[in-house]
Amino acid sequence: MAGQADLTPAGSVGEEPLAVRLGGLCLPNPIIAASGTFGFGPEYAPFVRLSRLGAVAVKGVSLDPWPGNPPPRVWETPAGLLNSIGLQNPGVEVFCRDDLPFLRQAGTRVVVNIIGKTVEEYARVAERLEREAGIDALEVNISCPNVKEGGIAFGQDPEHAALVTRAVRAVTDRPLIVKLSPNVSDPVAIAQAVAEAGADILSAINTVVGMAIDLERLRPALGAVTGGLSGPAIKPIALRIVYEVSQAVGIPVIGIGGIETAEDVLEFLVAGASAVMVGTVTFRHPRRMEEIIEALPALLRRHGFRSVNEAVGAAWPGRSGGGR
Amino acid sequence: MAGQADLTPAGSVGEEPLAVRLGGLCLPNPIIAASGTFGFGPEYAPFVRLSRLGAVAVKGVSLDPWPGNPPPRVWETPAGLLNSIGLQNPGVEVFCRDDLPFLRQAGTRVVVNIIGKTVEEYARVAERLEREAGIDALEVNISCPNVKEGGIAFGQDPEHAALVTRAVRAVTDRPLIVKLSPNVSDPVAIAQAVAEAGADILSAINTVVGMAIDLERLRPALGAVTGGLSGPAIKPIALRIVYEVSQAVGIPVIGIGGIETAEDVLEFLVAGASAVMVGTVTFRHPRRMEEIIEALPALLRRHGFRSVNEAVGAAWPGRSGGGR
Amino acid sequence: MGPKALEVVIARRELVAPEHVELYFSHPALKEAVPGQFAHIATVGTLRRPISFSRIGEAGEAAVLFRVVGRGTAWLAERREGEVLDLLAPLGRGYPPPDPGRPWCLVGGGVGIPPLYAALGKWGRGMQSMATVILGARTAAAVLMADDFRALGVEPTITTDDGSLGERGTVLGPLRRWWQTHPEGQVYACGPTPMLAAIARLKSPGGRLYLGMEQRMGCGVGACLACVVPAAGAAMPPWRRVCSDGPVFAAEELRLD
Amino acid sequence: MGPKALEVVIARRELVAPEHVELYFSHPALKEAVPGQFAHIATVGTLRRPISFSRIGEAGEAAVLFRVVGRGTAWLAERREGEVLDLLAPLGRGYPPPDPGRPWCLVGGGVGIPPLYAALGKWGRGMQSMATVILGARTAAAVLMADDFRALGVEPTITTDDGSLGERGTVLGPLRRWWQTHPEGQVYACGPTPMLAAIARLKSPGGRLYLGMEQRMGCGVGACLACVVPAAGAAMPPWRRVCSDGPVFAAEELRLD
Ligand SMILES: Cc1cc2nc3c(=O)[nH]c(=O)nc-3n(C[C@H](O)[C@H](O)[C@H](O)COP(=O)(O)OP(=O)(O)OC[C@H]3O[C@@H](n4cnc5c(N)ncnc54)[C@H](O)[C@@H]3O)c2cc1C
Ligand SMILES: Cc1cc2nc3c(=O)[nH]c(=O)nc-3n(C[C@H](O)[C@H](O)[C@H](O)COP(=O)(O)OP(=O)(O)OC[C@H]3O[C@@H](n4cnc5c(N)ncnc54)[C@H](O)[C@@H]3O)c2cc1C
Ligand SMILES: Cc1cc2nc3c(=O)[nH]c(=O)nc-3n(C[C@H](O)[C@H](O)[C@H](O)COP(=O)(O)O)c2cc1C
Ligand SMILES: Cc1cc2nc3c(=O)[nH]c(=O)nc-3n(C[C@H](O)[C@H](O)[C@H](O)COP(=O)(O)O)c2cc1C
Ligand code: FES
Ligand code: FES
Repeated sequence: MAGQADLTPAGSVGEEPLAVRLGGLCLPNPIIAASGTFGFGPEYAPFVRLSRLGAVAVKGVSLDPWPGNPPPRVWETPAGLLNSIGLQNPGVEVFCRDDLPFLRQAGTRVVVNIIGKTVEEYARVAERLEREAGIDALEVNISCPNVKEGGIAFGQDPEHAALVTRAVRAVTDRPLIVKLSPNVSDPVAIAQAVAEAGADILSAINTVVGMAIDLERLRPALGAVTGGLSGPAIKPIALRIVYEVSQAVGIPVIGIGGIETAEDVLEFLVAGASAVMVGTVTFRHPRRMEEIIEALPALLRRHGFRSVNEAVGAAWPGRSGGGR
Repeated sequence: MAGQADLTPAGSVGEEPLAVRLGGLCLPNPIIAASGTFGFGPEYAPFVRLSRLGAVAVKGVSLDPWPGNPPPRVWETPAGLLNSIGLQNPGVEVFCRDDLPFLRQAGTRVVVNIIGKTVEEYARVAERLEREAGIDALEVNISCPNVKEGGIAFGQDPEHAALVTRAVRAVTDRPLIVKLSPNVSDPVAIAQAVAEAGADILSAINTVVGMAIDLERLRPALGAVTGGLSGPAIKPIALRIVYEVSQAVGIPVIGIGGIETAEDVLEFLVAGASAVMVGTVTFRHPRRMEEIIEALPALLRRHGFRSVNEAVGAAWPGRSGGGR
Repeated sequence: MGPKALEVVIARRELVAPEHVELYFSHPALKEAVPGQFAHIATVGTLRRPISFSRIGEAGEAAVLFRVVGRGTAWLAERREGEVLDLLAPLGRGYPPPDPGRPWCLVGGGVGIPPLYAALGKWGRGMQSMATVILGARTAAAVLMADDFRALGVEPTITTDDGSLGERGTVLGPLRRWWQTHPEGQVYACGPTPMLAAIARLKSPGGRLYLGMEQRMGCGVGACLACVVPAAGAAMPPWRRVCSDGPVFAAEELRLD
Repeated sequence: MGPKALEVVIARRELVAPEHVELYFSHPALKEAVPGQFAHIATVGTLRRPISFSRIGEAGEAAVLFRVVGRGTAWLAERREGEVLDLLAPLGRGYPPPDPGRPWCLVGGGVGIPPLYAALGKWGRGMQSMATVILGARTAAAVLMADDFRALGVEPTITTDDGSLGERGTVLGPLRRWWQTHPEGQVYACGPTPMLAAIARLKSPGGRLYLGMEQRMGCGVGACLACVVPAAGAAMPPWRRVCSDGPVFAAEELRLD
């Protein structure tokens, strides 16, 4: 609970009930568009007021362009979605030239999600972004395969995860988020390694590895065979990781996974998240993030909380369970 | 694919399209009631003809009685169920005295699921069961915490999993199933270790660790805080593990996780399962296993398969994708 | 005959109080249902919902009366006459037939009231003296089935937390007084667990007390061990299953603290 | 104006063929919809379903015509007049307005036919000569909108796989003949991807060919990169998005093997 004090900016209570401060990252509200589900910003602009969102996390950006996987790249599952986009992106240079300018003037907070296949690649993407204004935080996606070490994902091993974190930390003073993979035996060990290596904030969780069968073709449904499971199906998995990790580390945690309603957000907050990211539900309900932001103040009050900050970790052992 | 030859008993095709042979375990059909969801047999007897099922896997049995966890022990989640029963059971002695006699005369195949907190406990449960007739296979649940090694589950580490498997193998010649946990970084490594240690069959998957928040009480919903997620929500996770493990090991795999329909069963078969276990859906639809058994022959035919055995692994790379 | 998977047609639907609906149906398999037993009803979601019988007739007529608290009961409250319900029923162990010679008191809170009404309906006429009925609720509008009890010839004693009907307070006041005058009496209670625990603490040594318990359920038939409540004594495992050992327990069977 | 989140009321519902339903509605935001654009429709499940406009009127009247293939379209087929649909629309890049001086041929297979009807409805009258329409289907009952085309003054050439109506075979036969006599012609095609690939192989060098593509979609608005098809040339990443770069592409933009 060491991190708890950090999360409560003096005087914020009652004035800005939705405002949150995650280490050095200050947001008007805790609702962040999740990486990969919100493009680079303009795609959803016809439907969503970007300035209303707590922040926008862009699609993962790598040093060179990545092709991603062959289609089909999505498949519906019970209360969920499998995707195998494969981190397609045009590379950091094109991102800075074509996409950042729009984001800079959109009036929102910008989180750039970065990816790489070697430790050096991650660092070089971060380095390149240092030259750009209008970026509020970096989010390091450690679910990428480490090509130098036989392809095991960086996020599946505490040491690899720490290596990436240290390398990015060395080149940036921006708030540094590291995004945890759920596909591990011990998420807390990864979280602790990454926090020690200099992460300011954790986000959890990325998608859960899964697959589907297309019975029409009697083949794996996705072009890439396996994919990442998201949506309400994974909410219990995400809540458990947020609950355990947030108690084990002294830094704020952003909760992600299957959030569809303001109630879901409150569940993540009381489990220990200081903010949340919202992904898959946007595909069906582009305005849902704004609706959640609108509903949250009354919901907090109904449960006896005067602010988001008060709710954070209210379900932890030893906490009173809220203001009631 | 080495195991594939094993799975096709000569002459079975066309005669008994649903019959399967998993190593030494012969079943009239591939539908097995999953451990923990079907009690010790008599509970569902008013609703289900036990003799129609491929087999019944009983609730996990330990050396001494286990108390299990404080209630609440179940919680609904989107397309899923969290449970924290905590392996409550009366111990192997009471099981043999009170429960086995019913199962022996029920006309079904009996799989006894065994649990322990040390390697020795697993072995001693298996040893005790050697003295009893009417048991068709043992299923070793390696999701239990290893109390001697700081509580990490046996199933989360290849060496621990192999130790348990070897210890049980040493005391029984019965078909030996080892049930894999999905809560690991590398399920294939566990599967290979267990197969090498003498397992005849693998079953996959056990539940996925998760939790829920009760917003009324602002507390973890389950008495034990975390629990195991089952039901359709985890089907994509299970399919991926079955697909990868069945190709990596030379022994048959029983698929488990979110099966609700005959189509779900076929998905697991073509992904590489040689049989399946059906759990959570029974709570809502006690007759569903029988309905699946009734629907399966026509479904197999519609997809061009003359038998269950022909469908096994049809979606693997290099396979034709079935008889069409 | 035992429990069965049943499809029943809703013969009647009644809004009995705000947020409280009673659905009537009948099926020959329900002829032998015992008050205190329940139906495990398929609604929405992964699990069925357990609801006690509020009425049990001799020809298999039955009803369930429930409060809308979440998704499942909301769905159930929208069902209309002629629609089909999918039940597992009758499940569990109901109340034992009362000893006709002993004074009998039925104490119910909220949606714990309906199974007690079923008990009085089935056994009331066979008793040597009229039963005492004590009904508690948060507020007047939530007092259930008072007129049904009256139709059986009993004027219920009513308590409400807010004093909007009957005595202000809980059922504990009237029950304490009853037990003082009927120390050998038999009490059938049903309601929220804290209320039942408090009732158990009041029990007179010579009396009998049967409690209708609630717990979150999985299977409803005794297979999954979800629905446990703490057992009295040194039993190991130290639990009883509400769905199949109960829902009705003699107070001595449980640890209620 | 661009795409919007719309709630539209179903004004009319028609079963146009076995398993094929057309739903009519209108909304001012649809005034500017272009044939080939689509609506992303909330049904059941995690994702919306993309369906092309089958009709586009000048005052925002529109329709979608779809085949029931799974859960989402089954749900949609059960909607009735007066019910509300939740759309994101109009989405994507539709067909370009045809060159009025060039011969024009519309080639559709199955549920690829409706957007071509919308195209003829919008641009047919402005052409210097009557368009040629070639409609393919598995069997007679699945030939869609033939009478609608006739009402616009065009007698469609029909092919069926089983020969139950028109020429036996696929649209490729009539199209090959058309292109031989109209080598500079412009062809608007829509249908299953293998059919479109075959059509692209027939293309005469001097002609123009626009293809309405399908792919499994996530967002429908260009954000998720789910809906890609292979791009021609050396583009990196080597894909185009069906939802926002398409669904209509000039044949030269794609790699169709
Ligand atoms: C033996 C028994 C008899 C009951 N009889 C009645 C009755 O006659 N009338 C009545 O109104 N209610 C009764 N209940 C309570 C009733 O089961 C719940 O109100 C109902 O399950 C709520 O479902 P929901 O989907 O609306 O609520 P949700 O909160 O959305 O349900 C989520 C899950 O929790 C379970 N749950 C929620 N509340 C309870 C509860 N109090 N007890 C057990 N499980 C719960 C649900 O079954 C479901 O699995 C009884 C419960 C038990 C155990
Ligand atoms: C741009 C575009 C325009 C389309 N226009 C029409 C039309 O005018 N009329 C018509 O009948 N159909 C059209 N389709 C196909 C239509 O989208 C699918 O038939 C529909 O999504 C099937 O949904 P379902 O839930 O019934 O099927 P299910 O198979 O249960 O759907 C499961 C998932 O797969 C997706 N899916 C299934 N088939 C297709 C497909 N062929 N293309 C894309 N996604 C698919 C669904 O959207 C859903 O996400 C179009 C598709 C695209 C991409
Ligand atoms: C289509 C899709 C693409 C995604 N791409 C990325 C990505 O590029 N980088 C990343 O860190 N996470 C990515 N994610 C994961 C999401 O950011 C999020 O962690 C996950 O979807 C769980 O949240 P949800 O259930 O709200 O969708 C992607 C998810 C989806 C569905
Ligand atoms: C209530 C409950 C109790 C369970 N108990 C056991 C158990 O004792 N031993 C075991 O190996 N698996 C146990 N499981 C796991 C199931 O056997 C099965 O692996 C899992 O539920 C996934 O299948 P399903 O989605 O069909 O339920 C239990 C599952 C549930 C829901
Ligand atoms: S609900 Fe399964 S044992 Fe009671
Ligand atoms: S469907 Fe998301 S980019 Fe096309």
